[in-house]
Amino acid sequence: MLRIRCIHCGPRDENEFVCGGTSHLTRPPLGASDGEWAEYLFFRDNPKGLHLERWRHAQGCGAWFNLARHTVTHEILAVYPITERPPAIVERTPPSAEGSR
Amino acid sequence: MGDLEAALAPVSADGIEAILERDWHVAALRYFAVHGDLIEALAKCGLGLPALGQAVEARGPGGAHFLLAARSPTETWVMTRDGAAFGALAAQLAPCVDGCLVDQSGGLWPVRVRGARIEELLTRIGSTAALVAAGAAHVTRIAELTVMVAAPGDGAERLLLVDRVYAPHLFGWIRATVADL
Amino acid sequence: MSAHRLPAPWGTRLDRAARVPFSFDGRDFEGFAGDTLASALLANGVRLTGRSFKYHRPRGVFAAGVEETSTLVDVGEGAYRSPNENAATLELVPGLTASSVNRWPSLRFDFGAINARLAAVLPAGFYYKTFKWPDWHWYEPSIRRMAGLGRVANASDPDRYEEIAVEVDVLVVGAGLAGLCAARAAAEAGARVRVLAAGPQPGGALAYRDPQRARELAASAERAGARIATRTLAFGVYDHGLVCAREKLVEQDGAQRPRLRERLWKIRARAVIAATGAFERPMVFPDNDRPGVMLAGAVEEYARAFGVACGRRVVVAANCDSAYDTARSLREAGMEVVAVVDRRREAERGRDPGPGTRVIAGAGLSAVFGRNGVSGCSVRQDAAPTGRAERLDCDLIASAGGFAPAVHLHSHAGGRLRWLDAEAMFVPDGPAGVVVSVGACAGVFDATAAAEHAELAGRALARGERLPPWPAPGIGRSLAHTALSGARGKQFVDLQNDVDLGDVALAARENYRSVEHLKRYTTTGMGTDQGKTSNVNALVALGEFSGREPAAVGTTTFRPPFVPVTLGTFVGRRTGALYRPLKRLPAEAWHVERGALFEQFGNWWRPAAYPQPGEDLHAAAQREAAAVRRGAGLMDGSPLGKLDVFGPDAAAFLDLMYVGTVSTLKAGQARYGVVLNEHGVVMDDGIVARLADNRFWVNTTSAGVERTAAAFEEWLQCEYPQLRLCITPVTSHYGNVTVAGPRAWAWLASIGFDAALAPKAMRHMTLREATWEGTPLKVMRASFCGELSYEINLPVDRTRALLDRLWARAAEFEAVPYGIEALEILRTEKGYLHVGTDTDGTTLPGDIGMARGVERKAANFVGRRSLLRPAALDPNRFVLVALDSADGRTLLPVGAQIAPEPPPTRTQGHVTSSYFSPTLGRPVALAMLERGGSRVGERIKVHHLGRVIEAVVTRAPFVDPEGRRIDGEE
Amino acid sequence: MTSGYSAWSLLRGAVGGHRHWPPAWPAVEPKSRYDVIVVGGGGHGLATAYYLAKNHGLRNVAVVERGWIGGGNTGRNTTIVRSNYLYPESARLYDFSLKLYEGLGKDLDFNIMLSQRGLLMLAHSRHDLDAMSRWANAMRMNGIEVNLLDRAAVANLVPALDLSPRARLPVIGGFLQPRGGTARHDAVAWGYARAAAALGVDIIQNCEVRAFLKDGARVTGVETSRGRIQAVRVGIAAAGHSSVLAGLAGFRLPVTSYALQALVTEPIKPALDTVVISPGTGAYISQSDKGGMVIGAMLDLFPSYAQRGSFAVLQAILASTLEMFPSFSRLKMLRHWAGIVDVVHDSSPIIGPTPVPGLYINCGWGTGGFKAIPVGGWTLAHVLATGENHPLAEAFQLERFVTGRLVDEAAASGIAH
Repeated sequence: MLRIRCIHCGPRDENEFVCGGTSHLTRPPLGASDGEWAEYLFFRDNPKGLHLERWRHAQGCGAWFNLARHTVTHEILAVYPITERPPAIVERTPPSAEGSR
Repeated sequence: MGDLEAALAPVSADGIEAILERDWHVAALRYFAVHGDLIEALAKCGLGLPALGQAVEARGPGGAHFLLAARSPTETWVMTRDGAAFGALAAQLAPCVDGCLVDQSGGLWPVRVRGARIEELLTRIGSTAALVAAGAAHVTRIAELTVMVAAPGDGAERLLLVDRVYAPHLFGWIRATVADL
Repeated sequence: MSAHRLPAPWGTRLDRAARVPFSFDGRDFEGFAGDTLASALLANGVRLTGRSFKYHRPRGVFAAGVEETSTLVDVGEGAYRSPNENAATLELVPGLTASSVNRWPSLRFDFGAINARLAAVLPAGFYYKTFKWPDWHWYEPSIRRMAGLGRVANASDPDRYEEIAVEVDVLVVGAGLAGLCAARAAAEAGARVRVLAAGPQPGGALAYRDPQRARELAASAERAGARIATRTLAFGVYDHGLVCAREKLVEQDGAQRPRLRERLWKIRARAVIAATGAFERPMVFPDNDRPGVMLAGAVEEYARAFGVACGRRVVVAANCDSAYDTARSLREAGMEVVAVVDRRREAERGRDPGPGTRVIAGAGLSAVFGRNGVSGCSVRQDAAPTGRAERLDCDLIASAGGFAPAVHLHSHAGGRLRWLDAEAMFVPDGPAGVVVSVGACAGVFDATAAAEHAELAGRALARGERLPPWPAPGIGRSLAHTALSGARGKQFVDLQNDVDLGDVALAARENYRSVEHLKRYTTTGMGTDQGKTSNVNALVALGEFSGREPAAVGTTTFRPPFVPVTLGTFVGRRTGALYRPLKRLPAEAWHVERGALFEQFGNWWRPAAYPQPGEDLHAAAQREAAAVRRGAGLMDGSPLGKLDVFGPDAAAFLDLMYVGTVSTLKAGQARYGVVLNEHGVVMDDGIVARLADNRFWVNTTSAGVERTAAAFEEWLQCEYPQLRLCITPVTSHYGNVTVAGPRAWAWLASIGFDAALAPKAMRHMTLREATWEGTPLKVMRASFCGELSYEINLPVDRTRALLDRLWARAAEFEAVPYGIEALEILRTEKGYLHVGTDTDGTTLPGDIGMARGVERKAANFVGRRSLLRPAALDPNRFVLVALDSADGRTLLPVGAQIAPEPPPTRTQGHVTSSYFSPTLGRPVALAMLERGGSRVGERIKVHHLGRVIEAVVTRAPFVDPEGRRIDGEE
Repeated sequence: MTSGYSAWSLLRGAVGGHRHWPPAWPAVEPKSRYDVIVVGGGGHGLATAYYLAKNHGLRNVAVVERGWIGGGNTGRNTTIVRSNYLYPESARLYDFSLKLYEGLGKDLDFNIMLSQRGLLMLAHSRHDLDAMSRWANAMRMNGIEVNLLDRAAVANLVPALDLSPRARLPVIGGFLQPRGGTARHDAVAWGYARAAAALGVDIIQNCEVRAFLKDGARVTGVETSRGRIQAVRVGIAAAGHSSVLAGLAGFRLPVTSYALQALVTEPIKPALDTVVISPGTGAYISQSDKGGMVIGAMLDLFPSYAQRGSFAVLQAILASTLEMFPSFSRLKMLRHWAGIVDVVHDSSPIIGPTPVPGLYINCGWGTGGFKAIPVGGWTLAHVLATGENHPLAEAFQLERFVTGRLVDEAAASGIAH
């Protein structure tokens, strides 16, 4: 069970949160092609390594925020506001394809 | 299904007590810009927004006792037992445009918990996030529900704020846990 | 093996004054307080305690801890029966009733033992090679009856379980020498330290080797501030420093009464020190599974801790230096050590065995004599492989094959392992996340080195400093492979699942050479002991048979739990009514008084109907529905989802959430709206009313309110953070009493409702704020039944008062309370849909006639783009239609499929709602039907479980199509 | 089959101490070139190789597996086989798979212990019963046998269930697919491996694909931890790692990988004779032939490749299981693990070509891959051998995510009311 530092409330157990999937997606306009709409709705990098994702503190302050988390080790590298880009340190960490046990 | 009133009856054993207090007026203060007209109207009533994670006691209209607890960056819960003062506050805030008061009385129920074994109870029905210092208020998962636990004033007691429809469930967890404490 | 009790001071854990009666397989015995069931059985000379899983070979007590493979018992009766309890860790309590498992009719005469005779045709994986003809189903039932050990309880568990959460700086798992040293040092350095001792007292092996020092060490750790919890076993390390442990509160005594039985500890630790010791590795020799073959350390523990000599004449089968310490202890306990048969040559010994014991070096056991107990063994030396084996008379064989560090917690935390060739063991390769290993589980066996390293580690972790270097094991050489070449007979690797060297050789031969394949193909390591004493011997043997070093073979994955843990302990209080919250109506008592029949609807406990004497649910619903059409009725609508949406951008935001346009509503106006997800699927529906320029009243379904409020919040915070509004759920603040029927207004007027709310003064689909007897109301004219209908939202604590006042005047208007069932009849008569019943996860707004005018709308509302995809524009989509039964009598079953030909064929739709209409005197139904819009009047076939019913596609509403009844009686 | 498996062969083996048994699949070094390479040595990959050889005569085939065959989801699932699907396209696909399972023991000459003990879905409310009536009737339209059961019928089928009306989620009925049940997961992998090897397929373990060899846009082989291997066509059957391989080939999938937990209790005497699934609580359970209760869960709903599960989800699974079976409370959990499942929005697979010429894929099975191993192999083999999609796979192509023609089983069974 993860321990996530909510951006407002501090460290809380994972069962207080809901994951909203990959973050930093841009919603295409109405005129977008079916292919562009499919990319937005369905197609994902699904990295085995660093993942920038959205979380909601459902059983807490209710706020959405972003997390940079490694999908194999579950290590959380950064927590940052929903409206912001990932902090610099995260950009430099390449998503590693480390073997999983 | 057991009788609803029986489900909500007070729980008491040596060192721990939990009582539902139905006579509170409760409202949610909602706001966008923190220094909008809502904050000024509040100030006129002698009240101010607590910082995130905090619960403050204050004297509102007519000197009535108020408790304000931060729920989220855009929401604070305000409570008083004085109906007239509550009405006065609501009237004062009615014209505001940068935020509003949403009456939640009867829908959001405070449960007072007192006694030496408060923390033994809270860490059995919630996580360590349920342990709050004097003057603090956390919204966290207790009895699998979303509950605010506040330690107003000197922090000797706790108030658990829970949605009315889930109160029987919360009391169910408290009753079962206290029986084995 | 004639085990017997030793006099004091042997038995450091015993309270010889407290005699404890217990029974095993129906025979009564007596032990002392402090005994385990295993030690008490041994003290009473009971040798035969179990039967092995596959061959049903006779087994006795083998170990003294969690690694016990052979003595599993069912404890307690009926609802209190706990299967497969490990006798070696089960504390003896008065009235304990235990029964052996996996044998029929008894331990001594077990028909299952026939498998031992057929062993030759039952190698590992034999069941993959046969039982195919004629069919596995022929053989499965008898094989299932043979399998399994104990039996499950026959009724729900009366005992209770709870969980507790705690945060510590340093958690020390294991309260032996290393654990206590680390804990004291960490506490002295100012950390909040908690120590977990699995057994009833701290000290581990120190507690019976040097009780005085163990007590002092524990006391000094506590004085420094460390808190020691006993009978609390850490069984798993999870993400981010979460360690879960199980505390045993009561043992299984005879008093079958409900109690708090176990407690789950959820511990968040900044740092974890694993001090969990090591398991002794058994030697591999023919028939090394006989009752009377035991781990050497266990024999010493039974003597020192429990005051039980497991035999009179013992042969120690050794492969490590510590075997000589054990031999000395057994001699002190008055047992005759016939010989130490050391597998290693003299040169390989770490130190001199000392006087008094006959040592046969470079030798191994070639046979064991005796079936239900050891009567002797034969020894052969490597130097004379074909020479005559020497027979030794003994009643006990102590197996000392070296050690396997308990690296479980280190591995749970993702740690890597490293093979030490000299000591023939895997040890942690550096720390693992938050877990640092000390003492024997880190491969540090020398007491002084272990104590010092533990102390340094404890201090470093408390202060967040660099960890001390890992000292050498200090335990001398052990051979990896101990079996004598050419020895014949079954040489067991996994005692519980009966896996021997022949099986490992077979696996290697058939190329099941991954250690994971070995485990699954032979089932070694898959018993209740999870391979604690078999894993290393199995992987070493696999290496021998496949030409690889143990390091290359590697280990299988260590997974929680470290020991089997009761399911109830994971679940805690989440049982019975507390399994899942059930939402209760504010004025539930009023409905109980009216004789309501309650059911669960979307986690709400609500009246389905109000049956009068002689009525069942359906008869009551028919009466209630007719009464609403004829006169009036009231329904408790409090579960209706209610959101307060406030702010200058509220209107613009709701235009982005709803399919229809909301911003054109004027204050007081209300409009039915549908909410989609981004895939265009109908997720929720309800009425939106405008209270003011910057405030809206939003109703959703009772089941969907939390999901819809969360969806709105997600769009606001993540996509439209610049918009200035807030969404506040107020479902529980407002009670809702819906009064419907032609005489609804007359009824309301009779209890003093303001004339401004009369149908003439207040149009349908509008909302007025009014007061009634000083109570502020939000009254909306909205109708889910097609009659004149008022939805009265009022402060929740006034709900009961309104219901009472209405009920006092009900008779005058032939008014009744009506439940969900009647509501479903009424809304189906009108052809109104119910999201989640008529629609599913594929229904688009166009399928339910809710997409008209979408093109003219400006806002790119949620899901809109998905409505332009080919699948959404497909003319053959299933759309909502109304159905009449062709014969006007037969009810069309819900879920029945529509198709011209009988199955198997492609379905063209299904019935979603279907009721007998009391108003029309015939059935009415709704259905999803392919191209339904263009098939009105068509006759169709409806198939239900083989029956075919004719139906006709018609138009809804069935009742009052022109909607003339909406304003009630003149 | 050089040495068939039978009771007689076991007797013959007993005489010689079982020394004569050949490797089930020989250990081989990878050749430099094959006609087809299948990436992923789980059930789907091994079945693909077997059907390439058996159905299409293609024997110059290699299966390359990163770890040990059957070590991914094939070795981590709850071994349930069923075809109780609502949409015709899904029902045909899964029932074809169940029919293959019914003959698989003999076809592979390997006892996969297919136990058609019946699969029972529980209803806890009248709304559930309505949804199950639709589900059962849809199955009959697809020609799949199913019976609706009332409470009494459920009670005598599963006596250990809590049928008291006071239960928090009372059981009021359900439906049974008699042909549903379980199969021994390891045996399915080893059976396919042995049969494929016997037809000439090379099964190469500890061989991780690091990159795809390309000639222009076309894939011409793989770069692995054991060297380069060329091939005319390459098929991916890597479940939770599908996106990793797609990434190496330069395209994206509509897939997210989640941990799916399962656990087993200690072995006890028979106490549960059918597979029981409760959509209302999200728990499903069956008893293995060795006697352990095998309990499965819903997903840990955050992306993960960690093959271990969240403790909070584990507690929720067991609370649901004990809500149905309160007498199992005193059973003890023996072991708990997680697989990495490739979840697609409509919980339906993707079997066919990828945007990269020469590269084909079988993925998207999410939580339901084990029951589909035979048909997954059959249909991927078909497109790898012929370049054309098998009719059964026609509805399950990547372009459905662009047209919106999803085959959404979970959605069709109704949003929780």
